[in-house]
Amino acid sequence: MTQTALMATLILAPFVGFLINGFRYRKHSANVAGGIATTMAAISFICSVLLILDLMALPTESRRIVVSFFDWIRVADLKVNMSFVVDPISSIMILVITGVGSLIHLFSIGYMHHDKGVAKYFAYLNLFLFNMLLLVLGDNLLVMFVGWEGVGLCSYLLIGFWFTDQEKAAAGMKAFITNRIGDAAFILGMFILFLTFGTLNFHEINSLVPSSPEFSWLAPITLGTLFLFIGATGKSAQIPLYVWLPDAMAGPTPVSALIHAATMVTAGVYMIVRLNPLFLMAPNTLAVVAIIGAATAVLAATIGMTQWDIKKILAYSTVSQLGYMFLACGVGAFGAAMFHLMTHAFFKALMFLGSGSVIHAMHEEQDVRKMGGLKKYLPITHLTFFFGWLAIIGVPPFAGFFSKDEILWMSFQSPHGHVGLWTMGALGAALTAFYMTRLMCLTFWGKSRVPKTVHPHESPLLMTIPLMVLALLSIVGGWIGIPHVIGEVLGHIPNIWEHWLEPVIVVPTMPHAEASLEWGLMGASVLLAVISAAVAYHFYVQAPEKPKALADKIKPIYELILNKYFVDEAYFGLIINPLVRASRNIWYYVDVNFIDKTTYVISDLVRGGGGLVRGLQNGNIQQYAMYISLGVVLTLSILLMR
Amino acid sequence: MGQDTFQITVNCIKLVLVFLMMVQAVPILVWLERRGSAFIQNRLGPNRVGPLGLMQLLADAVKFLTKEEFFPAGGVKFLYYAAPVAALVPATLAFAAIPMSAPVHIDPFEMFGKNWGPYTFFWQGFEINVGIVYILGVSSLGAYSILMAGWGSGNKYSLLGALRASAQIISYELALGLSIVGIILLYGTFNLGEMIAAQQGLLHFQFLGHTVESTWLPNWGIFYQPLAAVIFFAATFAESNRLPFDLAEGEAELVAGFHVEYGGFKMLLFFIGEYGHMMVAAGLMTTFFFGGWSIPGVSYESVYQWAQGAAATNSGASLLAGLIHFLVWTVKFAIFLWIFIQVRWTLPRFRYDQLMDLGWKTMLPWALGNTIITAIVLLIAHS
Amino acid sequence: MPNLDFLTEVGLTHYLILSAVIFCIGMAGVLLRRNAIVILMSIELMLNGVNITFVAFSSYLGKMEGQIMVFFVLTIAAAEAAVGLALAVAIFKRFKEVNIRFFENLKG
Amino acid sequence: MPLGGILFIAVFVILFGCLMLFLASKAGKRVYDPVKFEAYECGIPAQEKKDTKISVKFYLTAILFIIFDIEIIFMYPWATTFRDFIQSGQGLFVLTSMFIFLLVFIYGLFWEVKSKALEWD
Amino acid sequence: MSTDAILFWILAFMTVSSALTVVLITNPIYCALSLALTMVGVSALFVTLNAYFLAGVQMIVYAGAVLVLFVMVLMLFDLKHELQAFTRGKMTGALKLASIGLLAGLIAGAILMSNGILLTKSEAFTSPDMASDTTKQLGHLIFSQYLFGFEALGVLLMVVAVGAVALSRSKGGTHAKS
Repeated sequence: MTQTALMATLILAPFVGFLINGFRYRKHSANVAGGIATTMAAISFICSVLLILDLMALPTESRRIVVSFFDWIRVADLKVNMSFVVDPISSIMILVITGVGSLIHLFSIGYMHHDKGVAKYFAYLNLFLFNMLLLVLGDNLLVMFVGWEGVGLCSYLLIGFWFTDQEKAAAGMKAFITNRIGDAAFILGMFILFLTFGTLNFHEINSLVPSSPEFSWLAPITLGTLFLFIGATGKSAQIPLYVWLPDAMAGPTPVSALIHAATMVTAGVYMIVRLNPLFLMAPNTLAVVAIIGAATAVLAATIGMTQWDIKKILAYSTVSQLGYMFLACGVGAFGAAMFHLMTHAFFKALMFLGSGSVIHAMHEEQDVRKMGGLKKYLPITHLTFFFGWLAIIGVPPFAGFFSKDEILWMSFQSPHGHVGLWTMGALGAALTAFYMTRLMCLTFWGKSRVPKTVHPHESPLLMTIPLMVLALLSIVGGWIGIPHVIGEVLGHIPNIWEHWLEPVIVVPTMPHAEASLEWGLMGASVLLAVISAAVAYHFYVQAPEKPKALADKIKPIYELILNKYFVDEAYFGLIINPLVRASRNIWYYVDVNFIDKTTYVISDLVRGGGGLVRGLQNGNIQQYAMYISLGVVLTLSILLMR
Repeated sequence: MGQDTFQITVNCIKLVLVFLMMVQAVPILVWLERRGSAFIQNRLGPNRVGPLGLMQLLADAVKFLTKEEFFPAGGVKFLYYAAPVAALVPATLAFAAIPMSAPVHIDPFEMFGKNWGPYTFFWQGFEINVGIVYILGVSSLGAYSILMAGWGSGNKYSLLGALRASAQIISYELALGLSIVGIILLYGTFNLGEMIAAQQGLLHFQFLGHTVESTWLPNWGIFYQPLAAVIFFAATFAESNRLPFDLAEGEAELVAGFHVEYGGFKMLLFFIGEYGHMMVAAGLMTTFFFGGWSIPGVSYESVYQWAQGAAATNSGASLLAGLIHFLVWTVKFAIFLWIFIQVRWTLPRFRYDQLMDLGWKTMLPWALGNTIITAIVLLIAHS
Repeated sequence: MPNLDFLTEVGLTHYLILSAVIFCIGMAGVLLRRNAIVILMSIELMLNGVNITFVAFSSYLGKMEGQIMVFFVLTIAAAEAAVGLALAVAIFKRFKEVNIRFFENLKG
Repeated sequence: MPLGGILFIAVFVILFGCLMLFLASKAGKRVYDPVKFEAYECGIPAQEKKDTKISVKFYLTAILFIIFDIEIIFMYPWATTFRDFIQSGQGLFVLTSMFIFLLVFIYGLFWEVKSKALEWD
Repeated sequence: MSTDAILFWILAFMTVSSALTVVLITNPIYCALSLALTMVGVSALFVTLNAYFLAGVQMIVYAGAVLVLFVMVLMLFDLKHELQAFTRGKMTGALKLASIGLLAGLIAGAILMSNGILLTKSEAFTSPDMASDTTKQLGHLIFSQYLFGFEALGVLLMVVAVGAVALSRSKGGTHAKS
């Protein structure tokens, strides 16, 4: 098969699945609908593997497969091709999207088995995959934006999937509107970049980037990247636009795993990595990215510590981990960002699916206070979740350790880094270890607080197989990016990851550092994590009354955190309500009193004029035909007289 | 029509002869039908007038002629009288386009002090490039005479019978037309003469580069398109309103369908029209599926060579060969006519809904399937 | 002896004039007849007038496009007749009326 | 051009038919009887003339016939040229385009069957 | 006078007179039958123009299908001939007639004015033996250049089939029976 055909199949297979399931949306069979959707996702996965094999066969410098299907827009200077590119960055993304996506599709068959709208569900899921592939593979900003909007739409549809529940429908709308704010900024960023470079193609933009960084805040590249970053904060749930993600947990759990943990929310990180030469030339933007990333990582982690809803905890954890990725971008460690993106996709998808399995077992119960001791009921789920836990808190040699350590090390050592950033990162890591351990303890360990009416049971094989695969990936996924210092010790294991990304990612020139320093920082972060995990274990298993006492002691702070720093309320009070009031005033004075009245005058005039000639339109077809023939006569005679 | 007076004259005479042949075949068929039905039903049939009742034909004709002329009170005069005449035209026009034998080549000769020729005369009313389409088009005019008769009689049985008959005819025209698509695919032409030419010799065809050849089977269309043949033949039964499809005249319900109010010669004209359709169908069956005038196992050339020995001139040989082939054609043709008659006395009548179901839901899909399969096989065999 | 060439030499012009005549007859039918079904028939007349033009040009210019056009026009005309008659029948079944002026009452 | 022949035989047949009718009208004897000229009604006196309620089915059948007839006629040029197309290597393309057409046709037929438009009871 | 010319004049007379009958006669059934005759005439005219296949199609579709439909409808609904064939209205009637007359005059004028051009062109392009395989050419063109039109017509026909059935079965619209 040619690459064009492979690419077309890769992108269109989910779309075909969407069409098939979309047209049979009234059907109830989860096996059929899910079978179709999963097959399509798997086809995509196979195609992406084949494409990547093709890509690997190319020499390192020219690892880039571009497939152009047709000219999409051709207006004046704006030339946009519907073309797609597979290079080292997007190759990782498509692997993650289609691979993890397929697993989640498989899991969904079991999870959504009793739902009425299962065909619709799988149709949306396939549509999401299609749009995500557009986003990732698009070789210019506009195609990416199509996918960007498409995934937003699918996210909205899937969050509000059970739209008969008012709250869930509202959560969908919240996600959509919050994303729109980011998208508007994205469009503005795109305009600025187009004005600056005259193209929207990534490759061209990256090759046109000036060689020296610009330091003004108002310089075009800085402005453009800033706007793009605002767009990214919308999609990737960063301060200040992170509020939608926790609410997005209203959707089915596999959706949370796929869209709100593994793939869509990483789109912002991906976009920045794609444009990394551009961002590197805008140090101001990088600083903003790093600070916002670090702040989000810590802030979300603190909120995560106080939540009682298993999915909300994971959601805040996601926000926090995304913060890490942005931190990495901000310090110029784009490779590390991509690395963390991938490992995070593995272990977070695993944890979400695991929580889905738990929720499934608990008959839709999501409150961790009503769980506990589930280890003996859900052995497989527990074991896989356990590996995910080890990965996220950064215990070597699990996947999370390598990626997180890389980020922390870079934030310390990179020319764009800072000690403060490292401190915040390390703090975030400690907090992560704490709340994740808390989650483990409350859910799986300790005494059972399960109500008598609920009888937990292990999920079917269809759901546990994806869990096992993801658990395996969470264990070994990090081994492709082993840092040099460890690699040296273990016997010259190369860092495959950096090597792979080398042609497309600018690696910042690092000041020389002692290996001992790196070992020390690594040890410190692991130690911090282990300590806080131990504290959490003590709090929630050995002495379950302690947390409450502690919370009472620092009641104001605890309340603040429990209520998520009142961010939602602040948004309402400061932005939404004034906006509504102002709009109402504008509506009354401008619309009703001015525009409407003007139109009435015009419409009266038109109506009067119409009254004069309405006699002609009397419904008599023959008269109409006569008008036509008279018109023809007139035209003909004019033509003949000429 | 021709380049000169001789050709025009011959062609006109030929046309009239074809028409007369059609008209004359009707009494014979009526006799055959009556004797045949008697034979099938184990009785004697007409056997008093002349030897074997053969003179019955003449007696019938006289009787028809001397029947009382009458016009129903509620009728429409023009339509009432025009209908039987209109029934004749489509059948004749269609029948005249059917090739009955090999073309006759006449060498130049001298007559009335002028040089004439050379000529080629087709053994048919006229040779038409788009034969099938022409025949379909002309015979689709048959519905008019029925509708005219039904309306012109001013009788509700007539009208009902006419509507039924025309609905039935057009329903089966679909299956008919669609089964022909397979035949056209097979021969790649509309021309009936070329179709017959394509059926000469022994069964042989190309398949995926191999030549498949039979040692004794003739190269007839029936071996390539058996399904089309069945559908086509069944549809022609319905087209000519014969049992088991003679719903239009179902005696028990409609007394006699659209020609209740007709008697005497007008009735006879309808008969001629109906038998004409039958003959067109038999002729087309022969042409499409059974090699037309060709003799299985004997090529035209060998017949012609034999005729050259028997006749003095080339023209005479050509004429003689034509005659022999015409006889062969007549035999094939007569067999099909006999099948028509035998079916009529063998099968019971359909119910109207069964009839429509058969046309729309059975024959049309089968014909469609036949077309598709033929096309696919052609594509595979020739590429 | 008057020049009778136009009688004996039939060319493209003859066909065009014939088609114009048929077209105008059909047009008159559309404009003047009362019966909706007859009006539909007159429309068929007009279409046939045009078809003659197409075929005449096709054969005199040696191009097949004209015939393709006629083929398509035939199809569309048949489709139009089917739908038009279905409408007329629907109205007739309800109101027992085929006068074209009656159809005015159906507006709104 | 066989047109002359067609016209000739058509006119001939019409004349022949008229002659037959004329002969028959002259040959037969005529006895006037008003009952004889009434419409045939199985012996009972004719009631309302022909204002019979007739099923719309007939008309529906005719409409469907037109449409399917045209679809079939579209296959004729295809059928004659299909071999040429195969020879020029475009066979598969033409076959596919015909299949798309046929698919629509089959869908139409299927719909008619499903919607019971072809049901006679 | 060639046979072609004789045929043309016979057919032209037949076509025009039957077309006139369609428009002028009061009984709609005669109109339909007369229209069928017109169609047969037009089909014969196609033959004189060497368009054999189209002539056949014209017969099958128009004379054999469309007009049968018309006749059937007229018979089904027992539309007796009307006392008044034309719509009322002296003013509009005059205007309509005038427009038709003008149209006819203008078209004829246009054709006659361009006489010279067309005749020379036609003689240059007319080929007597193009009749041999017009059908094949037709097929080739439909399946190469006009493929889309062909497929679109397929869809159109399907839609018409569905629409006509739906229309003829509808039990009535939104308005009360008046």
